Amino acid sequence: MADKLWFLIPEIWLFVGVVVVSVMGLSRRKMFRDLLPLVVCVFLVGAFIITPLLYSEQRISAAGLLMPMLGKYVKMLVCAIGVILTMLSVGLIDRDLEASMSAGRTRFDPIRVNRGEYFSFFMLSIIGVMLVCNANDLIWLFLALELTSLPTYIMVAISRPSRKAQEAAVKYFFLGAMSAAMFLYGFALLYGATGEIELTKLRDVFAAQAAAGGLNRVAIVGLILTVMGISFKMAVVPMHFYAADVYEGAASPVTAFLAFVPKTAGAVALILILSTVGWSGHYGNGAHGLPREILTALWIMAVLTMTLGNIGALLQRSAKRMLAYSSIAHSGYILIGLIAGPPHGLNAVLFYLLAYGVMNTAAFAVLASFERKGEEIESLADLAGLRHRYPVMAVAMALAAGSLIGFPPLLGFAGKLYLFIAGVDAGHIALIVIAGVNSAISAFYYLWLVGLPILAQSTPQSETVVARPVVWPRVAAIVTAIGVVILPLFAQSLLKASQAVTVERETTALDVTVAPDQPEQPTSP
Amino acid sequence: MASSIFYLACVLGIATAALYLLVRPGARALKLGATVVGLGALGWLVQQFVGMLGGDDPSDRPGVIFFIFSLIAVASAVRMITHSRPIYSALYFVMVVLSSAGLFLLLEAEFMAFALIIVYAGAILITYLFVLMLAQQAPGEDGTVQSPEYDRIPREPAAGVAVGFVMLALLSEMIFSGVSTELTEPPVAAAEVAAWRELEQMPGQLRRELIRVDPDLEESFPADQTPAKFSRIDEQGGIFTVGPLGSSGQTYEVSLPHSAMPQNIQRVGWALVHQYPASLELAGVILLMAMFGAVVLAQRQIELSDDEKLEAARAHQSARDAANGGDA
Amino acid sequence: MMLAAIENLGSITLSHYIFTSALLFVIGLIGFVTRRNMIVMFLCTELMFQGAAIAMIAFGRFHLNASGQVFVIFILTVAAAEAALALALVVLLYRRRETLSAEVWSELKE
Amino acid sequence: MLGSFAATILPIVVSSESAVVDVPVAQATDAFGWAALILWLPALSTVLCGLCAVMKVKSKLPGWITVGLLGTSFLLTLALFFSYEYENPVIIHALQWLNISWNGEGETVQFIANFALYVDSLTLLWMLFVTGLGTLIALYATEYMEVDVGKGYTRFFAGISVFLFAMSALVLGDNLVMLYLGWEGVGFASYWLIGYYYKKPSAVAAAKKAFIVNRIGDFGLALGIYFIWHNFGTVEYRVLFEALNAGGYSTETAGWSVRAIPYLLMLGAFGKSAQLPLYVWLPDAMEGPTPVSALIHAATMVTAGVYLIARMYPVMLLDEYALPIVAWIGGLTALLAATIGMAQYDIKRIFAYSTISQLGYMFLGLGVLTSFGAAYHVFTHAFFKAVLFLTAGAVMHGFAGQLDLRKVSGLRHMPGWRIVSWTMFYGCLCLAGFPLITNGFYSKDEIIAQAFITPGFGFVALGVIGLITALFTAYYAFRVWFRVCAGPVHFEPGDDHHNGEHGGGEFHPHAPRLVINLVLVVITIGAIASIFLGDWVLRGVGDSTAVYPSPHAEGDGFWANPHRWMPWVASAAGIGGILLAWYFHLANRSAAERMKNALLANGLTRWLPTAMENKWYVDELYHATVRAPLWILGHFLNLFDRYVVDMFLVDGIAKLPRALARTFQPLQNGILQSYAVSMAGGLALVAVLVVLMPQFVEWVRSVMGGAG
Repeated sequence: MADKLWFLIPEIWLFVGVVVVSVMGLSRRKMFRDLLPLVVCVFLVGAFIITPLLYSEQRISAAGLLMPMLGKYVKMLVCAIGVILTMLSVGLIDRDLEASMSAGRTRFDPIRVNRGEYFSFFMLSIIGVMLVCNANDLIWLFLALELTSLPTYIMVAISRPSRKAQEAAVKYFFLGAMSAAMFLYGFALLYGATGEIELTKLRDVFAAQAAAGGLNRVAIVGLILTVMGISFKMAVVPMHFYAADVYEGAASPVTAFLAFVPKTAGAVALILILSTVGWSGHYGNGAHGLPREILTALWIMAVLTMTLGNIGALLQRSAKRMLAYSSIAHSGYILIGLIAGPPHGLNAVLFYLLAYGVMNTAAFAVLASFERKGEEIESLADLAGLRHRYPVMAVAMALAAGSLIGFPPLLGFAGKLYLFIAGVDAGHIALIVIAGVNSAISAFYYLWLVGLPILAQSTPQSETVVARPVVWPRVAAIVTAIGVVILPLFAQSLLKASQAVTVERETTALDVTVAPDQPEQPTSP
Repeated sequence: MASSIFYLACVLGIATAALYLLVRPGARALKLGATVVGLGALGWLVQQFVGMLGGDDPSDRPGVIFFIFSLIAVASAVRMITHSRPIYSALYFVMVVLSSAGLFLLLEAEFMAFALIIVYAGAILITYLFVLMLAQQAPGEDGTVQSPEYDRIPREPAAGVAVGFVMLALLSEMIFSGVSTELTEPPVAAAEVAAWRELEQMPGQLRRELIRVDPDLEESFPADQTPAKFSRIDEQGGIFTVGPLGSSGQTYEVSLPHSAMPQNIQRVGWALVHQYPASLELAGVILLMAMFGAVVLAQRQIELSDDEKLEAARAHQSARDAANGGDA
Repeated sequence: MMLAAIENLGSITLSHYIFTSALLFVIGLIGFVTRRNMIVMFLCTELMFQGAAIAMIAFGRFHLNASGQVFVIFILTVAAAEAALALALVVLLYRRRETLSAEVWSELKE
Repeated sequence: MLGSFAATILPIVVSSESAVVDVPVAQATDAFGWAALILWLPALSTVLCGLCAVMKVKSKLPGWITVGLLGTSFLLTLALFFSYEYENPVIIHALQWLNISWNGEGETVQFIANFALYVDSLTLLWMLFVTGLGTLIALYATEYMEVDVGKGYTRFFAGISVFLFAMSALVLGDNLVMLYLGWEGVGFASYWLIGYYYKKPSAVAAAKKAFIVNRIGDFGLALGIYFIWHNFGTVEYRVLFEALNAGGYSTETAGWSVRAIPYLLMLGAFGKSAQLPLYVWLPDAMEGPTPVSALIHAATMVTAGVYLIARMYPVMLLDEYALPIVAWIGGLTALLAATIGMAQYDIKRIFAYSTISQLGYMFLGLGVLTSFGAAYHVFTHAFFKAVLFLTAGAVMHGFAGQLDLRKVSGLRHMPGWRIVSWTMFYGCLCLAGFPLITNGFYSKDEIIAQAFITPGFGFVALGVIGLITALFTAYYAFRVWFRVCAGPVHFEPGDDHHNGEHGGGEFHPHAPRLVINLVLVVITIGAIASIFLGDWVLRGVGDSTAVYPSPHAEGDGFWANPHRWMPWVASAAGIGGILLAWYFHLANRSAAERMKNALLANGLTRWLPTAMENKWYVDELYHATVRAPLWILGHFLNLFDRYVVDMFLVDGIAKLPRALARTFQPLQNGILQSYAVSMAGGLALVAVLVVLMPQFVEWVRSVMGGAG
């Protein structure tokens, strides 16, 4: 128990941050309120530094987690991207209120300021993702997933004072609650099929069942409900319907958050859940891969997700909506890694999360940097001819889009390459061919994001677009754009970092055979 | 196999058709007919399920009670989603909760049964009712309350019921081929050994039970010393022989009665604080977050008034003019 | 096989409880997609949670351990938290539009 | 000269019996660490251009930065060239990039792709003209693009730098992933630069077309690389060629996945090098600025396909039909592109088709086993085609965008256009393969002669096709020259800048200034110099992976050895073509004009219309017999290009997903319950499908079994 608590130190530290931030947000002094993002960054950086110190060999072996090293990588990743996302959020909440307060027209009212709460939710959601990595039982997984999602619902609602944001919140919340009920029922069935809720024990029971002739029907249905329910967080078809509307309705910084944080939580949770059944192949001699039913389901989902995501993006005139669909498509690519399984598929997923986090945040950062008449920009036409007035931002957008296409040598290429290699290595060539075709389709719409800012001429409409008075979103865009270019040079070491995650479980989980002291031996008809 | 699935599909089909007619807006007579058909289908199911209603065997009693509770639960649930007044829906949901609590009792989960009633029926549902009252329509001129159109006419009745049917088909297939045949009950002995082990871990609990069986042991196990531990547990003739007990080197052979095993409530509490204390804390964080969220969402002025907005726009303009000197 | 299962129903088995829970879950799902009142929709998700809770308890009794019951405690907690948020959101929305219909919130679309 | 040259060729023509080739394989070395700069300097140039864009530099600075850094890169290439020892190919490690290894089934699987340079003479050959011509053309562009200073100037040079970085990576890389990186990179740079005039819809459409058509080829290449990795467990050239040398894979025992490799690589090469049926993007690519056409779409990028095949020559031998197919595609492309070129009026388009045609020759050469001929033709073609494009660019520049050969005439009589006219003349001579004094003559002869020697399906016919094409080539090349440079002075300005800087006044062509003339002269000198570099190329190819002994001609007689008689026959074809062009486009053009005027002036000479009709009769005969069929064929291909390729392929690929997207749109109707239904329904369907599928399959099987 104590060993597990050690791993929770970053989360506890961030929770201290939540308290500090929410109290500071109530301060009468404007300076304190303006310092909030800085404080958030300090706490995130602190967690980033603490995390690697905690993962010592001895604690890892004592904790008995399913994938102990997962936490180290994912927590650091989320904290690092979290800092960027914080930059995006600077000056987003209470803009009008703060302006009127500083002009002296409105008196300070602690009830009306939301900034502290916003950043508390921001950090709570990040805590949620970090906790998902530590999950060793279904209860913990359920709670951590809820802690990831619930704050995001509110963040969407308060992200901007428009009806669109509230509509987005309604859709996100209600559909999210439905999906939560789905995977909860799945959890119940998993528990029913095994009698255990600890993931490591689930894994042992499943291995025993598999050795005795295949997984229980209850386990299969439970797994499908669980996987599809959780895939809501990743916006995987058919659980993707909310994505476009919600991403469009929320303010760009929050959209960037939604596209990364819950998606990471979903991917990590899926890794954990699928690890319990393992990729060791439950059917046939020496066959690799997930149980056939789960594999088929994931296959269908991956193909549909890539295809519908990409063709959905083609028609969009709104940059945010286009990025929403592209985010769906990227979830499809991530599913390839999940299908391929350890070690490469999972490493590739984790590496891709990093790549996706950086490049997608870069694209949203550019969108978040501009406004027109006090409203944030949405349509593609607003980006036309950006080069003339903001060349750096135009280049950042082009780099982000190029990387999202998977253009060598940018970051997205390395990520996609590794995913595809993993998929091919696992023998899913048809899937990779479909992914390749989709990747080609995606070039059509991403090239708009390259072409419009750089090649096109400004229009009267796009002339009215101006940079937001806050400089930080632009800094975030530049930092991530540089990351898109520079990080591929370190692809090797980053890959190593993500490889470390799954090294341990290869030897343990994959070779589990029927343990002699299994209390129950399900008989197969 | 095939015929039985066909059989079940027919009955479920009739039931869902009836449900569809109930959900759909329509003439009262049609609804009445649908209710009759639906009740008929349900009645057939009941008749199939409990052919032995009124049997004298006391071991059948839970069966009867189970059917009563689950019928109430299902019927209330159906009424809940078909009733055109939200208040009644909420009240029907209370019925569902109460009958589920009854099912929990049958499943020997007494604590959860009462917790369910207190938390769900007592707290959560009351909140729902409050909000429903807040949003209550004023009575019409003739004093009757006319439900708004969105409460009377469902959105996607056909598609919804079809989806439900497919889902139910999935789950019932799972139940008939998975739960009833593939799941095997764990050996009772193993479960009981696990229960004894839990007793051993609970602080002071084993000692108390030992003293209750044999008061002489009180001196052998002083309260401030190393807690008692089992060194062997066997089962013979329904009586558990526990021992030898290892503490301060000495062992005793003691037979503990069945009643000494930890109670359900004890086991739940123990699991909660011993196995999942961190989850408990996490649940606390979620509740705190929910409180924050509710405060933020429900506060009255999320928006500025119009003149405030106008002023803000002007302030923005000037700030922008000042900031627009440079790029990036 | 199934007929045999029906005929043997003299004693209540796990399947019965799971069937009840599945029925509640599915009815909740149907309600969620057919009702237009936001509060009733959310009540329907609670009904789905209720179905999951019954399954948990029944499986817990079947496997003779307490994990299922502990899980239900947490389900209750999360349901309460979600309900608090959902109702706050609904109040906010009701103030905006003076209606509980979910359909008025359909401006975002293709 | 001729004899000595033939003599140098003959000794290397070894017997065709030695089918197993020992490919020289490079070894890693620690020396030449500085060579990596060849790759990094263009990258640095890109960064500096980016900085210029940020600082909003409104001068020619980015141009000079680019020229300076590319020039340094060229000098480094020269240094590498002089310090390189023959028969000792080396690998220079630059940067660790991808190095993944894992435990596969029983063995350790590795995927290694580092930034490392594979230097052999093939690399050096390519790098010399890539960096050399790159520098010169960038220099040319500093003047050519000066109207855009402060507008697109920086963007242009950044694009050129990106291109050179990518092209260097493509050529220098020591593994296929780096090659692929460069491959995509040059495609991107090409897209960037074709779409440079983004205001022109045609330019944007052309950029899109180039991108899509290339994507088809790229897909083949990617799949080919994957199969190589799958079968040989590596993407590094060194390991791959060692494996091939070891003879682990013979064409008889190899499975389909090995046999597919040559065809997939071929698809990639044909896409990038604009061969049938993927040639359609190249003529449209002329929408880009002329230096881009010269550099990317004539001299360097389009030869990447030839490089790929040459580099992968041992791999291409994995299937015995692969190289003959390359030869046939090359030969047919050469002929078809030449016929289309004859029917065009736009100078740049003519040169574009001639590029496709000459690339066809190169593939023909590769296919008939003279990798030397192909490489040499790449080398010579790079020079003379650069000259031709740059002169065309100078004309376009000077006459406000005028490129119609009917509307500019007598250039060589105009002041300041002398250098342009005569360098163009030399370029045309090279293209036509004029004997002795032009480099094109030697390289083309080598290819066509070899086609007559190498045994293979219909290779003799290909040789004949090559000769016919040579005739056509000479004709259309000199059609341009006689129309534009010779004849009476006459011009109509184009549409560009008409009302701009020249005001409403009369149009004055502005002749090229020092830099453009200098570059033209230097490249022409390079073209002349390349005549004497044949031996060097020959020796170089012998050291590289492209080595494969060309079959030897049997017999000693004059007619028995095509290498002996080919110079004469090819010269005859070339000169014949030139004479035809002279007759129809210089001599006859003015004669017909003058006579017509005289006849119309004088009523007494009415009888002369018979004579005139004779003239017309000749013209019409020419039309009916030679030009019309070709014209029809050319236009047919043009229409095919426009309607089939553009509408179905390009637009179809673009529109099909859109149509699909529209069908799914109604699902996204904005209503919460509809989403919920779709989500829950999707979930339930997938779950039911997956769970019940085994039973369903079993049921189907039982039913089928019962029926059958």
